Amino acid sequence: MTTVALKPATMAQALTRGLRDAMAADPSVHVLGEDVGALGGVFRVTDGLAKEFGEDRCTDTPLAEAGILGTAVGMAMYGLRPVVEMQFDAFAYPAFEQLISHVARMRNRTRGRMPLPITVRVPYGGGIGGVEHHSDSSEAYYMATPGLHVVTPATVADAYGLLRASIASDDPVVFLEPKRLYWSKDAWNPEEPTAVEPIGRAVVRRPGRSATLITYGPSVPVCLEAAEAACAEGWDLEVVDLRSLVPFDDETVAASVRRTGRAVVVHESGSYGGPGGEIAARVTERCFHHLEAPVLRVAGFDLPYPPPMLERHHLPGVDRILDAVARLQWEAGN
Amino acid sequence: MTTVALKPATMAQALTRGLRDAMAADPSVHVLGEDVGALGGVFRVTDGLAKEFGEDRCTDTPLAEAGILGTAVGMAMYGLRPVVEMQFDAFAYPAFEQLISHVARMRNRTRGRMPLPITVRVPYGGGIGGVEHHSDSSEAYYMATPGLHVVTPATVADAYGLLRASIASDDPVVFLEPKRLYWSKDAWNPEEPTAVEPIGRAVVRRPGRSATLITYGPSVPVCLEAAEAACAEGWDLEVVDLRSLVPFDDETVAASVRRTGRAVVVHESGSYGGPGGEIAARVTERCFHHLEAPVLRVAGFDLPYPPPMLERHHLPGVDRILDAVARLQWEAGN
Amino acid sequence: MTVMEQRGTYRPTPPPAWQPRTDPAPLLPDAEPYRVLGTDAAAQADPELLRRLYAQLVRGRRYNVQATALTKQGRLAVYPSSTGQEACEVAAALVLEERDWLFPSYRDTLAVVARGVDPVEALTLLRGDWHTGYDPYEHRVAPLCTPLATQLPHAVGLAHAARLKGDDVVALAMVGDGGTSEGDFHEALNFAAVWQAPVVFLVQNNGFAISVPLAKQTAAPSLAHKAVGYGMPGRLVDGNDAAAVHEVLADAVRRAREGGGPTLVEAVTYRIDAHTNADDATRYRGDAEVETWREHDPIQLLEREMTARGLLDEAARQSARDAAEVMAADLRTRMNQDPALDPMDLFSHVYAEPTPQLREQQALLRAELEAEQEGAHR
Amino acid sequence: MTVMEQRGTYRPTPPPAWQPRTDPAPLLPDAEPYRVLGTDAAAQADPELLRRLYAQLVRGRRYNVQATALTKQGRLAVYPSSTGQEACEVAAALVLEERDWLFPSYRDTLAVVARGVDPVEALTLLRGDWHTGYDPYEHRVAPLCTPLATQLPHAVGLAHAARLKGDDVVALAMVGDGGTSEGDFHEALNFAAVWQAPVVFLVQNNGFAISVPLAKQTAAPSLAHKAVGYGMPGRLVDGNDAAAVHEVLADAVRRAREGGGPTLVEAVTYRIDAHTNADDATRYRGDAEVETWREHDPIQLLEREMTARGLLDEAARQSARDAAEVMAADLRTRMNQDPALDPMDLFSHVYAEPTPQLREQQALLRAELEAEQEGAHR
Ligand SMILES: Cc1ncc(C[n+]2csc(CCOP(=O)(O)OP(=O)(O)O)c2C)c(N)n1
Ligand SMILES: Cc1ncc(C[n+]2csc(CCOP(=O)(O)OP(=O)(O)O)c2C)c(N)n1
Ligand SMILES: [Mg+2]
Ligand SMILES: [Mg+2]
Repeated sequence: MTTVALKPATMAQALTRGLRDAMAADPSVHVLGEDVGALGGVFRVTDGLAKEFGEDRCTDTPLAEAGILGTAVGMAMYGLRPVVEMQFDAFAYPAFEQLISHVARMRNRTRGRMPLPITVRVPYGGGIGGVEHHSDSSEAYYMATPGLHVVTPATVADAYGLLRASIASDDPVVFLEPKRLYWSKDAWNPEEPTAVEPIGRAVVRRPGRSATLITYGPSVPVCLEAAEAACAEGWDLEVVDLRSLVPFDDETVAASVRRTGRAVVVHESGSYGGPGGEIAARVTERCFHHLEAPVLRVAGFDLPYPPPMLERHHLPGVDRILDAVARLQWEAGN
Repeated sequence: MTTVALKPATMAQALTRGLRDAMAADPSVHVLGEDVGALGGVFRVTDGLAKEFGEDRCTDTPLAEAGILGTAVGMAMYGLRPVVEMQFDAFAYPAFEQLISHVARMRNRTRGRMPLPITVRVPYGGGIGGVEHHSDSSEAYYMATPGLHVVTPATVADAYGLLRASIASDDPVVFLEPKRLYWSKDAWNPEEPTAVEPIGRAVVRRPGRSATLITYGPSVPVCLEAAEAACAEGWDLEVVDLRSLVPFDDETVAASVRRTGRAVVVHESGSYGGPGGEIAARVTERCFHHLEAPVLRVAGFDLPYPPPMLERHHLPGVDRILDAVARLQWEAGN
Repeated sequence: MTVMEQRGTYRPTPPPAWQPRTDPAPLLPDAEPYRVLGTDAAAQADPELLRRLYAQLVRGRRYNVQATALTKQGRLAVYPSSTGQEACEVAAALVLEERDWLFPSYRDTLAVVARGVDPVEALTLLRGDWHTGYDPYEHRVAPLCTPLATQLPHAVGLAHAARLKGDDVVALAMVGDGGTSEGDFHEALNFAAVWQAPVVFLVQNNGFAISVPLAKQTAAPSLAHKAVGYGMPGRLVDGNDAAAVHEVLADAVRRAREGGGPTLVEAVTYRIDAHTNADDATRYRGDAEVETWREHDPIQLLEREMTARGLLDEAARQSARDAAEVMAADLRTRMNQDPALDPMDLFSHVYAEPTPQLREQQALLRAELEAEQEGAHR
Repeated sequence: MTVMEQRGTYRPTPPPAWQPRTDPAPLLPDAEPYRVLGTDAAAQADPELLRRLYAQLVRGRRYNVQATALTKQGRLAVYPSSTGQEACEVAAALVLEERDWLFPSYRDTLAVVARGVDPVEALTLLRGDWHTGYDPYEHRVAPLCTPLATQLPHAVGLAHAARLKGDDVVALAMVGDGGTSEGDFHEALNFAAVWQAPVVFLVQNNGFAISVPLAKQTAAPSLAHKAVGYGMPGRLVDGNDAAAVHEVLADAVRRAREGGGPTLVEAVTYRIDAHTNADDATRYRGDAEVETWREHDPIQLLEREMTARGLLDEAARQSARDAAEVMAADLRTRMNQDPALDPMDLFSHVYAEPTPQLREQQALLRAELEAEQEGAHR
């Protein structure tokens, strides 16, 4: 294999490469889902896998999400490492009973004797002009289910690294793929992919001193953009990309907020009962005396995801983030 | 009908009475679920309804939760007011797709033309020595689903009043019944039941000045007990029973916390991604400058619900609540 | 299979509960899809019905073509075409009485329109200004349903409710071959049969679920063979033969209306276009297969029959085409106008009354929009 | 049904895709449940097998009685008895090879024990000290499964994985009549048939799902009639006839092992006891029905046959009873000991490594327990 230089790759390409490398490295890795074979998935993430590894390794299943995840459980029981694709966020709901009652619990139910190394890939979130049921941010459900790891990449390199780590994990991982970042590009060397990221470490994407934006997945680029725009207001914003929602990297997040004294949690998911409440609460528990203002949340509204023509009003954008930053009681402190 | 004096009734009895009165008052109210007919439900809450109103009004369905809720959607479309029983918390999971994608959204999807007045009764929570899958606290899932109301009674009177209000609501309501309170008793006059409670109002169950315990459902009696025990420590605890998780009564809760300056959220549900995060975050947003300490959470651990012999270690009890109260930084303030 | 025999004093008893409740034989489908056009049965077909079917088929095809064109012009977010399947779409709509209900899947815009829903309102979902564009109660058409097979229990519940209320209403629910694999399909059919609900299930077996061919979807002799497992009749019909589909559905609707319970109809058809305009069908199927099916085109099948019977001349064809063009032109014109949208509507229909939480969010958006309008914002 | 005819130049074509893949006839069950005991077929039954079945039936009945007694003594949280269904339980266990896998439902403790799992470990779930008490890999027995029908896709996936790995392994999955109504039943059978997975589905139709009788569960001629809808054979057997159940399952296991794919077996039986010790069956069924079924008792059926064939005398009966008593006494003794429990185990098996969050919670509980032990706590 010849070494090639860094070149732009999309997140979708990095994911494909991650699947391919995992399958090549370990014959027990099997991909299954709707349209993952000849079509290569509706987002083309499984492109070429059926051809390279055969239909037994990359299998078009019947159209039944509980069946897909349920059979994956059985496959994992027998020592395989299934990587399941749910075609869209909302179409993972039929598989919730299998996910909650079995996938998340089998290790626990059997005192550790029957771990289930299953990766459930879920394209999620909006901003792609999808009609109803195609843009849900369902991470709150997964976070509230003990026994699952929940990770979501925001960069091309993380897409590869976190996916490899997820597949390598002996625990089930819900791997949330931000749909609107599938076509985002980054300089990346597909011949020498990034080292596998350990699951559970947040990363500071942009250092700053005024306040911390805590975010993940599709909202990371939005926060970075907001941070750039904030310079004009004299705010130097730090942006923390959580990458893993379970486990949660309290250390990195709390360290940042202790430094800045102010924080806004940003995500697309609905606000009420969404991830932001958990994050704000735990940050406050840990950083109470460092906080100049309550931790605020900028999130999707508490509604069913809107139709395409209205989604821009729903999604947290740069302005809404900066409005929240402005409410961080600047008069009160540093 | 002769008027009888107040006498002790169980929560289960009040619920039965609520269903009966609702069915008698409105012929469009239909009860359906597994074993709700001749058996009267595994908790006997539907006892006598099939006999009184016929099997068409109180129907034993085939054993399929998505089917039960899905057909209830159709019945509601045609003008009926279905009251669905999910036999246990964990057995509602197969119905999640119907709940999330249709029940919660039909009004929104149709611009208000097709409301779905469905009540989904879910016995929930632990403390009854149930084997696995019989003790889940699944309220976080419902709270994160816009379009649903989520209510849960803690007293016999509220069981009746909130159930009647739920059935009368033109919106879908997830009605969470705390299993371990089914047999709790209260002086109650079944011949003149409590006025129907509006959905969305919390209530102060015990006034106090030192700190607020924010709680709901099965944890309300535990918090009241903790508040009594706290007197010995010199703490005068206020106990707020939320009663409704959606909508949330910010006013009552924030007023209490502003008064006391300290708060602990108490629930059985797992902590991470559970209701407590949302509650702590929104209380903090509203009461930041009144708070002497961060809002703390006492909750179930982040594990699959434990086996019966270990559940007492998992459930928030009086001691664990008082330990949290002790951590409210008393040295720092009043 | 086993011969009974007395042995000493021991007389074997059959298991007491064993009573097969229904004779399975009449529930099984025929060996081949039922056809009318080009067969003796065609002579029985009502000319007036054939004319109505024809007009709607031509209009339906034109609708599919126009809607697909609108995706290219950016006027629709996406369109799942039913070209090749118009016979099923049209028959499903025409077979129902006004008081009946139609439960379409996401592919069935055509059936929705054929039932009388305004063509623009039927496309609201796919244009993206709202989810359901029409009032479901106006023409008794449930919202176009995207989560596969989830509309089937709705149809059962509605039909059951109507029967409980003493109303003479039938529900017809449409689903694809792929959708039959979902648990909701199973649960809906089972509830329908147990409750003897007046509902008709129409499976359009168009050979594919996106890229997945039928052979990867089921190993059953036919999808109609699933019916016996619920205790309802299964019928197999040539889905491109509008007269046959109409007849089989009409039988099923009549049966349901008379209290005979549900029927499962499998219509064998083919999706001529890609899954949607966004799909690339060449990745999973060859042109040759498509071509074979073009030879079995629903419009041509009906045209040939009607021509042979002297029910169709060039003038009649032309007038059907003209009517379709009028519809298409109107659709084009109206779809080329931007819909009037009020972002504040986002909050109007989550609950009967917005919660206090939603009111706060509404206020936030209102402030943002006002600031935006004042141009004062940042 | 339709006669083809040429009309002018128009020659109707059948829909191109139409090829029924399998002949439905062999997939349909017989009209009556298959029986062996008391019929000619009994003469073919292997005496050794009958003896093994008998010993296990007697032991199984005793186990049900003992476990039910333990609930009264507060040693078990709950016990769903399989009294009356022992023939199914035992046959399911005995028909498998060591390398095969059993997927029991929550009612199938007996099958689990008959397969070799320690009787106390099999009861851990119902005693309440942990969920699954045994190591699933030791005897290749999946955890007793409470969420109904959810174990069925597991069995399919495991069997499929074994086949992909080239292992000669069959999975047998057990489910109740009520469980067949769940979507997971449907999806599992469909996947199994499409993948031709080596799996056998055993439905114990015991007449009830808690209080709900079969007639409210399904309108099908039999549950075995569901098989044809997936393209697999459906077999109907007298579930109280241990020899018949064993034979039908053995056929299905052989078929699966030879690459013939899955089979659905419906065993017609009856739940003699209440749903569990906590249930009151008088609310929904009469004694008369139960009595009819007592006449068709699986142990008696086998005893009569074996006695008639001279395979069982009073000594043999007594020795079976004695062995069962030894098992019961051992079970009593061991179940009367309190299990050793460490609350800190709560945190050990949520993930391979506890998350930082769990570590914090673990520390909290440890501190509480220490304080409790020191008696110093409040
Ligand atoms: C529950 C669910 N899973 C997945 C999808 C994504 N999806 C949309 S259409 C489709 C294929 C449907 O095939 P079929 O039922 O045969 O209908 P057709 O498209 O052929 O009309 C899939 C997988 C969905 N809409 N709903
Ligand atoms: C998904 C799910 N829904 C409901 C229940 C509650 N439940 C436990 S057993 C039972 C009846 C089961 O009937 P059947 O499948 O016939 O098995 P049997 O009890 O007769 O062995 C029910 C409803 C459950 N365990 N799982
Ligand atoms: Mg299709
Ligand atoms: Mg049963």
